[in-house]
Amino acid sequence: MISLENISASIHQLLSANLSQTAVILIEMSIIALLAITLFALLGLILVFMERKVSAWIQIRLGPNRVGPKGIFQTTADTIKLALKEGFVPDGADKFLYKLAPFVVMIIAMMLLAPIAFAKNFAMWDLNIGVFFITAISSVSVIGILMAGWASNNQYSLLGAMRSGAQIISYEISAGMAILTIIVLTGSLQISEIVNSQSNGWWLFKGHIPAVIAFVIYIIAVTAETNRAPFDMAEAESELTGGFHTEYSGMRFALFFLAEYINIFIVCAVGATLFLGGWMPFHIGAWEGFNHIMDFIPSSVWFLGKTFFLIFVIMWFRWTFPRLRIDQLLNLEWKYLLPISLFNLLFMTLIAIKGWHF
Amino acid sequence: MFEQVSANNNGELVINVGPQHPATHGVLHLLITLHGETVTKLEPNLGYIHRSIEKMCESLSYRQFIYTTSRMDYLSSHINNHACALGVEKAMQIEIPERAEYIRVLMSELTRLASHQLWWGAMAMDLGALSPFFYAFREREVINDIMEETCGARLTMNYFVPGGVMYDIHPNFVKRVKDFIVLFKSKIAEYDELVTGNVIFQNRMKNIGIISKEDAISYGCTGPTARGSGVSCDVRKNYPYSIYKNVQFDEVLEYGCDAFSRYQVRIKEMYQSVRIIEQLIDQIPEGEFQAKTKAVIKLPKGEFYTRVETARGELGVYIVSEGGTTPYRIKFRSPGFSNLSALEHMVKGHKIGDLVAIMGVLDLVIPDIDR
Amino acid sequence: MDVKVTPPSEPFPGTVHPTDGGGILLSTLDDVINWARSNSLWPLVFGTSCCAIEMMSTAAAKYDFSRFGFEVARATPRQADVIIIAGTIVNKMAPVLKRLFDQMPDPKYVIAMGACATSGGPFFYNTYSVVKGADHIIPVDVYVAGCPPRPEALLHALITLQEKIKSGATRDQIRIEMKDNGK
Amino acid sequence: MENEELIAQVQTRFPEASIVLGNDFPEVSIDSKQLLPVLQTLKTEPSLAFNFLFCETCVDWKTHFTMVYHLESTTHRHNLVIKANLDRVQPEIETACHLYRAAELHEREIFDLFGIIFTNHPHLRRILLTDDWVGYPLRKDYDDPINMIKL
Repeated sequence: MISLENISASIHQLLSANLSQTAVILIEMSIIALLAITLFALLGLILVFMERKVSAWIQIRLGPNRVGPKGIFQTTADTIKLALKEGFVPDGADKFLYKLAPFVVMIIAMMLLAPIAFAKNFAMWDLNIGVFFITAISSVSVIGILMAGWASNNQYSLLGAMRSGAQIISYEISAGMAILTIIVLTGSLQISEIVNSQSNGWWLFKGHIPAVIAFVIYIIAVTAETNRAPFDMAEAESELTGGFHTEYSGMRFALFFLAEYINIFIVCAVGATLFLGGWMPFHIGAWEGFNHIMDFIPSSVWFLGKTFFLIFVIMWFRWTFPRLRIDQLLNLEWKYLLPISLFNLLFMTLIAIKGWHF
Repeated sequence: MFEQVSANNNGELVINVGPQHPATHGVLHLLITLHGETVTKLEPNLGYIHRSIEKMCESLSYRQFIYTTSRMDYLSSHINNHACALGVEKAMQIEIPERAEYIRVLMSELTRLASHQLWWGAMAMDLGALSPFFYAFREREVINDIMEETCGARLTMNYFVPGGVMYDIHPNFVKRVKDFIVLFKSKIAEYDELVTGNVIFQNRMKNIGIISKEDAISYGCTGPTARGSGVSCDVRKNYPYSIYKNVQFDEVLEYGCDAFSRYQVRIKEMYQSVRIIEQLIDQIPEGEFQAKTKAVIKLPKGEFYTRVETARGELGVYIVSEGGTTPYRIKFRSPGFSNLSALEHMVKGHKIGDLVAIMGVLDLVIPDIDR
Repeated sequence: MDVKVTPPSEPFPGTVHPTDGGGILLSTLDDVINWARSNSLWPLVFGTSCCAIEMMSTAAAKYDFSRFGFEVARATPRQADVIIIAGTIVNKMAPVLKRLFDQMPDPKYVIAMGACATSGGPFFYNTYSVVKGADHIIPVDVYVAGCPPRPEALLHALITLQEKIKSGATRDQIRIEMKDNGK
Repeated sequence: MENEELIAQVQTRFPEASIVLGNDFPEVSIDSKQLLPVLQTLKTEPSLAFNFLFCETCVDWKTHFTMVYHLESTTHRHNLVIKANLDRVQPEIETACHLYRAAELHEREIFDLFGIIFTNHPHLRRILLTDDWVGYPLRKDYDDPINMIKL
C-alpha cells in the first residue's frame, strides 16, 4: 500500500544506498525544507480559498467561481498580484522592524510545522517535547505582531498590536492548560506517543467529561490565539480598519495573511492530534473487524480530514458570531476559562491517578 | 514630513476616525481622544458630503426640488419625498385622491422596512458578524424589486409628486407585496435567532450608549434613538399625516435607554410596518392616483413646516415662500443631524468597540446629516 | 524640490530598432501578471452616498461580485487595488480622496460610479461645494452612468476594468488606439 | 393646549412680543436680546414646558436675518415658533445651547452657512465647510463664480 511513510522510507533507502551519510542528511534536509515551503504556500492557497467558499456558503452566495474551474485559481491570482504589488514603507516607520515583522510571524508559523505528524511515522522532527515545543514557539508570534504594530507609526496599528499582545498572552494560558489535561493522560509530550496512546479510541471519547471540557476550552483559546473572529481584536476591521497590518501592503501583507492561515492549520492539527487521535483511524475498543476497515483508509487522510474539520468549525465561528469587546474578551479568559481549566486539570489528574479513563 | 504617533500630556491618544472608515457608514469624521481603549472626548466633523442641497433648492421649482431629497436620506427616499410633497400640497391646499394616499403610505412603510433591514445588516457588520448583512439584503432585494416594478428605480425613487404619485401601481404590486409579507414574517424570526438572541451580541449592546429621557429630548433626538429612551416622538402618532390616523399601529417605546433598547425599537418597528402594510394592502381604493394640478406650481407667500417620520426619526421641511415658482429658503431638519449631536454624550467613557456599536445603532446616513 | 523634466519633443538618443513584441518568456510573464491583476481586484471600502448602497447590493447575495474575486473589500487603502468612487465628491472630501488614492500602492485603478462621481450629476448646477466629476482629482479608469447605477452596471464596469487590465494597454495607448479608430 | 389658548398665555407673559398664528404654528416675534429669558421661561414654566427644540434655522431677508426656533413640548404636545430679527451688518445673538443641547450643532451650522455669531457658544467653528472657506453660502448675496455654475 502506498503511504507517506513508505515513500519517505524508500527515498531514504535510495539515497543511503548511493551516497555517504552526511550527503544523505543534507539532501534530506533540503528536501524537507523544500517540502515545508511548498506546504506553506499550498496550505495558504487552499485555506484562503476554503475560507472564501465557506463564507460564501454560509452567506448564501456562490463565492469565487470564474478564475479557473470552480474558481480554484482565485487565490493563485491573488498571490501573484500581492507579490507584484508595490510594497512601501510608510514615512516615519521604524524601517528595520517594519520589514522584519512579517518574516518573524512567518518563520514562527513555519517552525511550528516541524513536530506535526502528518501521517503514520511521518513528521519532520518527532522530538520528545513536541507539544511543549509548539506551545513555546507559538507564543513568540506575538512579538512579530507587536513589532508590526509599533513599527508602522500608525495609531490603529499600535492599538491593534497592543490588543493582540494582551489577548495572545492571556489565551496562551488556557490553551496550555487544555493541552496539559491531555498530557496528564498520555504521560508524554511526544506527538507520536500521544497519537499511539489513542489506538483504542480518541481521548475526546476516552477521557470522560474533562476531556470534552478541555476540547471546548482549547478550541475557544486557539481561536483567540490565532486572532480569528469572534476574537479578532487585533484586526477588528470595523473598529481599527486593519489593526496591526493597516500599513502593510503587497507581499508583506500577504505574509501576515498566510501566517494567519498556517497558524490556524497548526492549532487545528494539534487539536486533532491531542483530542481526535491525529492520524490514528477511528477505532472502537475491541471491534476487530471495524478497526480493520478503518485502518484501510490512509493515515494521512485521517489526519487531514480531522484537521480540516476543525478548521471548518473555526471558520464557522468567524462567519457567525459578532466580535467581543476587549474587556469582555479578557474577562472571559481570566474570570471563566482559566479557573475552569485549572479545576478541569485537577479533575483530570484525579481520573488519571485512579485510572477511571478507558 | 510626517507626524510621529505620540500621546498628549495626559497620556491620551488622538485618533481620526474617518472620513474613510468602515464603521462610519460613509464619510463622517470623528476626532476621538483615547485613554487606553476608553474614549474620553469625541468631536464630530461633518461636511465631507455637504452637497449644498438647501442652496440648490432655492433655484429649483417646487416640482424639481423634491427629487434632490431622494438623494438626501437615500434609505428612506419615499418618505423624504412624502414630506416635500405634503408641504407643497398643504400650501397649495390640494386635496389628493385617496388611492394616492394609500399608495404613499404603503410605499413609505415598505421603504421603512428596507431601511431597517439595511441598518440591521450594517450594524451586525460593525459588531463583527458579517453574515447577517447578506441575510438582510436577501429580503431587501425583494422590496427593491417591488419598488422597481412600480417606480422604475431601486433606491432614489422620485415617485411622489405634488398631488399624488407619478404613476399608478403596477398590476402585480398587491400580489407581490402580499407574498413579501408572508416571506418576511418567516425571515424576521431568523433575524432574531441569529443576532438578537446571541449572548455576545447582547453583552456588546446592553448598558452602553446610555442617554436618559431628558437628555434625549434636550439633544433633539427623534426616531428610534429617542424612543429607546422612552420619549414618545413618533410623528405618525403625534401629528398624523396622510392616512396614518386611520390605521392601527403601536408606537414602539422601550425604556432601557441603552443601545439594546434602540435595537429592539427598530426590530419591533419592522413588525409594526408589516402590520400597517397588511391593513392597507387589500383596501387600496380605485380611482385617480394623482390630483389635477397646474403645470407650474406657485406657492402662496408664507412659511410652511411639514414633519414626517422617516426610518431614522423626524424629518422637517421648512419652506419659506415669497410667492414665486421657487422656494425662497428651504431648511431640512434632518433626523440624523440631531441624533449625531448626542453621540458624544453616549460614547464618553466607553471603549472603541462600543463607539462602533453605538454608531451602528444610531443608523447614521451621512448625506442626510450633511445635506 | 527641483526635478529636471526632459521636454517630450526631444528625440530619444541613439537608434531605436523596432521589434515585433518582446520575447516569448517576457510577454507570457506579462500575460500572467495581467491575468493575476485583473482577477484579483480588491476594492477599498469607500462610499460617500447613495451609490454606496448599490455597491453593497452588488456585494450581497443576489448580484454577488465575489464570483469574480472582488469580495475582499479592504478597509485600508494600503491593501486595496481599486477605488470605487461611490457617490458625490465635495470640495472638503477632495483632498481626502486624493490622499486615499496616493496611499494606495501601485498598480491601482479607479471606477467612478454614478452620475455624481462622473460629472457632479444632479448636483452640477447652483451648488457651491460639489466637485464636478471625480476625475478633476484623480484619474478615472471606468465611468458608470446612473443615479445610482444598477448593480449590474457596476459589475459591468468591474468586468470592463478587468478587460482593460488584461489587454495590458496603458491609458495613453488606449487613447491613441481610440483616436486611430476614429472614436 | 390649543393654539388660541397658547397664544393668549404667551402674550400675557411677554406683552411686548407680537404673536400671530402662522400656517402651522403660532409664531412669536421677539427682540433678539430677549431671546434667552424668553426661552428660559418657555422651557421652565410647567404649563408651557417647551423642552424640545426640533428645528433651528435662519432666513436671509436681504435687509435682515431672521432666526427661527421651532419648539415643542413633549408633555403637552403643543408647538411654538420663536422669531428674532438680526442686524445684517453685525448679526449676533445669544446661544441657546445651554438650554437645548440640540442647538449646539444647529448653531454651528447656521454660523457656517449664514455667518451669525452666537455669543457664549462653546466652540463656534465651521462645521460643514472647510475652515478656510470664504463667505457664507446661504446668504442671498453669496456668489462663487468658480464653484457655482448657474443654470
